[in-house]
Amino acid sequence: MSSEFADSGLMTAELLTASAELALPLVFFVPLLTALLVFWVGSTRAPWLPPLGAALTVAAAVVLIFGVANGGPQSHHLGGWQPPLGIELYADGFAAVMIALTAVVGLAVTLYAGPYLRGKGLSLEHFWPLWLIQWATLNGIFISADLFNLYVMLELLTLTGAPLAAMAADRAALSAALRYMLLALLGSLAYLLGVALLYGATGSLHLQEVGALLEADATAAIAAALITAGLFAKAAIFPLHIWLMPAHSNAPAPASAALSALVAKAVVYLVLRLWLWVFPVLLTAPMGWLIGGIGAVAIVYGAVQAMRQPRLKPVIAYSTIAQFGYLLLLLPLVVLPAAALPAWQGAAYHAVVHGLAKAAAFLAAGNMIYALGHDRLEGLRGLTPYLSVSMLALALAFASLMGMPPTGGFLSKWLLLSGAIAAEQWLWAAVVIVGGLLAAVYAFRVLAYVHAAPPSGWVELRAPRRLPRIMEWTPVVLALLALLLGVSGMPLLQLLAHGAPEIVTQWAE
Amino acid sequence: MAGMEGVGMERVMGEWMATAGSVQQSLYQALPLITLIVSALTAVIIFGLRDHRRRQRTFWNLFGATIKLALVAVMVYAVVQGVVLTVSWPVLPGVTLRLSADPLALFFALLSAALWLLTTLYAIAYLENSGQRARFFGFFSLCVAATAGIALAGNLFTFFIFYEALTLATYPLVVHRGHPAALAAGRTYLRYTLGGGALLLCGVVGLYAGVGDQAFAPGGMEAVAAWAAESPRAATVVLALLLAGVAVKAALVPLHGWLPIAMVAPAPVSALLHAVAVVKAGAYGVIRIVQDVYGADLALELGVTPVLAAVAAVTILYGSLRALAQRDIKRRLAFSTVSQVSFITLGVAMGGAVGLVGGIVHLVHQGLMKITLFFCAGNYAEKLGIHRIDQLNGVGWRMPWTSVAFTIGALGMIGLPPLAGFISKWHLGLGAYQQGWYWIIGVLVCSTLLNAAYFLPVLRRIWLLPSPPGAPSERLRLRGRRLEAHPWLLWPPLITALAALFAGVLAASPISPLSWAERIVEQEYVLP
Amino acid sequence: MIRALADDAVSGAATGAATGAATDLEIAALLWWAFDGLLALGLLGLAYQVVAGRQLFRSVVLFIIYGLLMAVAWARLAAPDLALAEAAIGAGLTGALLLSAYRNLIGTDGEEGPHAPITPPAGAPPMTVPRWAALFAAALAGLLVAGIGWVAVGLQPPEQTAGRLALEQLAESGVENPVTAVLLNFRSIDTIGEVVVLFVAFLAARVVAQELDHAGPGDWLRASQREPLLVGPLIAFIAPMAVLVTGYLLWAGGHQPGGAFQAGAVLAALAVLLRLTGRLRPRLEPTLLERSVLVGGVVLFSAIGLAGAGLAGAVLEYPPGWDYRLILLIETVLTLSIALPLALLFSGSGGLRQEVR
Amino acid sequence: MTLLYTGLAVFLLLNLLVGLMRVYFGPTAADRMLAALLFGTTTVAVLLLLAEAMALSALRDVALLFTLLAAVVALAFTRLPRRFKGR
Amino acid sequence: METIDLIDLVSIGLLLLGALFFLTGTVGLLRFNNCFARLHALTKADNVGLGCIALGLMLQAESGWAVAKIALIWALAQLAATVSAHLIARFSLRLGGGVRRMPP
Repeated sequence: MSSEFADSGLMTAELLTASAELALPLVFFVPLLTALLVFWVGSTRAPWLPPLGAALTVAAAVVLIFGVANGGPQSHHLGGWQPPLGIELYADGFAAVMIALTAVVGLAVTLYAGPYLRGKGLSLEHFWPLWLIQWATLNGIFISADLFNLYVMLELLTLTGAPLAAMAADRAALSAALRYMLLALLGSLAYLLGVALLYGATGSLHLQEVGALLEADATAAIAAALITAGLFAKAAIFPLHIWLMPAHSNAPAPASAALSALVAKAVVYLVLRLWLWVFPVLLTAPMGWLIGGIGAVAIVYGAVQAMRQPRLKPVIAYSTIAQFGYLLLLLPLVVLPAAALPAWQGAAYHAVVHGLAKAAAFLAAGNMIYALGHDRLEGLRGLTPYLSVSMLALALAFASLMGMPPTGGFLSKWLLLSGAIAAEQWLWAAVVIVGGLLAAVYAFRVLAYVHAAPPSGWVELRAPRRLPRIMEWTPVVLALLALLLGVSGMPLLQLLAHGAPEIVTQWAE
Repeated sequence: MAGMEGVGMERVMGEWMATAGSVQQSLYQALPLITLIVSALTAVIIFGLRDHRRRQRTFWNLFGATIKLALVAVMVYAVVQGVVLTVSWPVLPGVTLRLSADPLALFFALLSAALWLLTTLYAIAYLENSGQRARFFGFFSLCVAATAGIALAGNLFTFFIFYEALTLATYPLVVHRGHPAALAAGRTYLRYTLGGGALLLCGVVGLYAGVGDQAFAPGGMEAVAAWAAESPRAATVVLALLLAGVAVKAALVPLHGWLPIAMVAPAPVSALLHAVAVVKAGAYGVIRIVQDVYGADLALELGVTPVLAAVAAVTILYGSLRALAQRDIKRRLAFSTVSQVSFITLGVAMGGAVGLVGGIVHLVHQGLMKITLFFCAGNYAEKLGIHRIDQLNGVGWRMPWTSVAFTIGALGMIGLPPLAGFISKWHLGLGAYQQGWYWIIGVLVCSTLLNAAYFLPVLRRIWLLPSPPGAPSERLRLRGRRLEAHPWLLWPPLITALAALFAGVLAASPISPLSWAERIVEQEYVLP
Repeated sequence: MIRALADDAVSGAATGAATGAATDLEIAALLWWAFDGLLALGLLGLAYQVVAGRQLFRSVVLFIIYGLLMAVAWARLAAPDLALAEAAIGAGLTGALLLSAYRNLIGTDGEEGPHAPITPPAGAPPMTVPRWAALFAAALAGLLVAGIGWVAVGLQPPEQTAGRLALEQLAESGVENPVTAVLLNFRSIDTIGEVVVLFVAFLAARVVAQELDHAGPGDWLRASQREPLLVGPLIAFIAPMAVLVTGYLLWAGGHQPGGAFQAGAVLAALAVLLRLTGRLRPRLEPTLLERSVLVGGVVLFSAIGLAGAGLAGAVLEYPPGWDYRLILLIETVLTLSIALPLALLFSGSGGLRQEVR
Repeated sequence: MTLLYTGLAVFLLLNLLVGLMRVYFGPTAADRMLAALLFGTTTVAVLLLLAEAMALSALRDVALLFTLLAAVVALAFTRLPRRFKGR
Repeated sequence: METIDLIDLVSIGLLLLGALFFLTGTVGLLRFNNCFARLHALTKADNVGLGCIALGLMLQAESGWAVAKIALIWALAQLAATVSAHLIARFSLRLGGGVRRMPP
């Protein structure tokens, strides 16, 4: 009987692997169609529909991830047309890891958003379709292997992100969202221009083909510059970060969580994917240093700004700017034989852990806003008994952001650092270390307010509002997952190893 | 089908039995991990309890502490049988998390488990009426879990993980009171420990880049020796980084600044910080790095241990001198810790079996004595509101049991035979003689004189000077009321004081810390 | 000079083959060069004035004209599909939208006429950029443009391009217009994405309009008391024409330039016309029918696409022999799904209803 | 004939560009709109000529769309508020 | 085009005439001194201009279908121009402007 179990288990595994190819388009279409259905039915009439759609999306994502884990990279030629003509959907380990992150954070946001928005008196009618389409778009970005299709997805990402950021119903949120949209559209245009050049040079839009055909000439350089700059604007990488703080900190908490943990992250993912798969011919040491230098400045700048914010959500938003800097450190390191593999693993790991921790932090901040009606740090004094669970989540999330063991953030820091030290890149090692310490400064500044006693003569004017249970525990679960990733990184890294870029694997022996 | 199912069932049962056996076996093997999980789980349960659930919290606290002590006892039994329980699993490619219950680990783990139980008793009574107790006891448990992790760490990576986790878990305890002084102390604490953590991280990563994932090996890792032969400069730098990293928590001059400031924390926290957790983690780290990673010979060859010994000597004298100048009881005790903990470092740094025995045994001795002193200081503050030394006049007659415990602790610190402190210093001196580092004997003599100079006046005030007229206690005594602290506050210091006494008096008995330390050194560092 | 050239050309044409073929070609090339140069100069100048002009209304008008010239430019680039889209969007939607936005701007700010200079709203920080920053940005942009131009001129066309493949495999796509083949067969997921973009834009406008309460009771587009004399007959003629043209473009898309996007834009322009003349009125919430139309195109397209996984072997693949019919069906529904959000975006409303007159 | 079409297209385009001065100098909003309408017609003519000259009959559809939708802008323009009467 | 027949000649004449009307319209637009005068010059001129050009092209068109389309375009343009001119004139009149110059 046990062998029968084993057989059926084996069959299930085979079935899952076989269906993975079909799951590839489904991770895009399921949330999209759910979004349209929710709009059609009306969210008040079917409040169960969005969670159901989220669950189905997660199921498709699980099938896909399982398929990648067992059968290697998955690919689906849409319409049956071969790549240069048609569009290929392609999921390797990197994509699968990001899809897994999106599934987890997406589920959390879906569960959290209902009570939060209802409690704040905001309408869910437009939130659900926008959010579910955004989820579809995120998955689309992770699996699309076509440069122009990626442009369409980027547009969708911006257009869903801006209204989500504007949903807080005040003028600040609106103007922030508008600023976000304008800059992001400008970024899209630059990206499109670069893609046009690439098409002109290679006659193809397929990622791998373009990467194979591209030569290190002026066309490729200008295209890479345009695309990178455009994506940097969309991802709020340092000099083009100005939109992020107001947009992310004025949005409703679940939207902030999605924007910081997933949306901007997806764009950085694209930067890395393009540089590692399409532009490796251009990735010389000085180029890596340039981009890595931008990342290093972002790490310091974001942290310094985060130290000076009087409110909680801006702290977390600036932390995002700093944390993205780590992802860029991959590019100077990946060209070095000794550092390529750990840096690659570290950057991908960081993307995942940061997503979990950042979502947890924003949702915890949302709990604070929900309970207290504001997110001023001063106002946290003496109020933590009411928010102890949320503040625990916040503390755990911050621990992960600053790379303290035993959280997942530490492992990503370890990987990056060991890569830098193995390749004797002392500057990048110093950046990682200093970045962690700076993160500790702003994190513990917040935690000090959490622990501070109430000011003398403090009288409770209004009892904080009671949090719904699901809102209270969602950030904790996310933060604990970030913690769990600190116990062992092996499953994630094994998944990541499927279809690693050649620039990384070429040094393997 | 039915028949086949029957056969299948039998097979399943058989397999299940086998599995159960192997599960039992692997559970036994996993004891180090389970020990950690017990402490962490206790913390989680306590976090989940609301603040006013006092009885439940007390139950879980004591339950967790007792279970842990029992588990450690089982592991001690195992190690006496000659079995070293080890758990390990890969965390990253080429990096494992490894918990190993070797004799030295259990020596420290047993100390922390036993003192945790006592400190918990003490803390429950001490913090009876303060706020945020759920948070306090939660982090208290986490803190001890991290200490146990440090003790049981089987390689440098694991050690680092728990070393940093300890920082995280201790911060909320330091700032527990939440007033500006506490927050400032918390900032200072973080500045030092996070900085030290960064140095240590650099060192650990450097070592992993050099030699890869290696378990602690008594007498030093072979791979490290090979690496050091190949690139001595890198090996020296890494060793210096590692030692500088742990030196922060071990409060070696000039990295000791956080320790006196952290005194704003509640007394049980101070007791924990000074006797079991943070400071000891640093000292324990010095032992592990010098003995189990590099090996004393290699460290000496690289020229690092003489420097370390010098720093430790300076710290011993400096701490004592500073202690002399303090008016506040807890601050004087804090500087005394700075001085005393460096004996461990000194013992390790000088190399040689006897000195090492002195260092290792001082890990326990200092813990017992210092925790006694802090418990007593807490009792004075709690019962009589005494914080400064000049308020101590005649206290001995008002709180006799507390004062007896304090006296034993203080005399032990001075190194009066036959108390625990004497045993440590004797071995240290002997070790120095053996190694030919005679200047250390001078340092020991100086330090003893200084110890006497800052502890004896306190004892004189407690027992010999008359209490100030009109002290509240006088009136209470006239009415025939008890003056002593609450039993839960009184028994822990008494027990630890007795333990310190017996550790010295019965040093020759086979279950004394000294014998154990000797056994560790013989088995692990001398014979192989 | 150009007049002279034109006269030359005319006389050359008039005298037939008197001048040699080579001269003819040379003159033609010169003429095209002149046309393209004028067009480019005009576009550049217009663009500059639109952005840098100090009068808002003038910028609006110039932008409308810019749309006209863009259509001509697309025509010159032999991209009639884009020219069609530009015509429908530029003439029907953008102009009306800008004028309405202009109306709203001066409506909220009060006492400003059509010559009002562009001023930031009260309380906003002044939007001035330091001169050096502006110069730096300009120099950078100029460098970029020069670089792109240099690179683009020197670009060697690759031997095989996706575009060439699309032409080669046109026969297998079910339609004869390569653009439609790309949009609805080769790269149909892009099309789904773009239609979703429209839908999302509608949602975004709803979020913003709802929060600012712009679509409230103060409906400025209410039909005036006395409608100008000729508007009625104009609508009566144009409305059926527009529907006819929509159908024509839709049908034409299969074999010549046209298709769902252009048809949808024309339909939307018609709705804008009706909205401007008060024949359609805004409604706060979309009806079930409107919701169905809004999502219908994508749902149908996706459903057929997903069914393709079972019926044809891959998602978004059409069952053999059914491709033309399915493409036409999808395009028809898409036309509605494209037109409605555009019309609703213009109205800034959740729905539309017919005005009973 | 093609040369004639092209030449006429150039001529009409030139007309249009020169006429832009009226848009630039105004002075009233109505003047600007008038010019824009004229340009609409000119563009239609240009497109018709291009359709012949480039042998792209689809450009006639573009011209058709322009004429069909020419009234939309004019209508939107006259829906401007009456408030600036007298200014 | 080996030989030039009558149709071509007529067509050329019509096209040139149309161009002339366009020129007139532009000159009128630029030179006349108030809004109504400009309107007057322009609407007539450009419609006749477009008419001439359309007619000229119709003569050259390859099919009846094309002829019909051009005719339709012309008709639509007539209608739109009429209504637009009317609307703008009305607007301008109501504004009281046109004759009196508005400050720029």
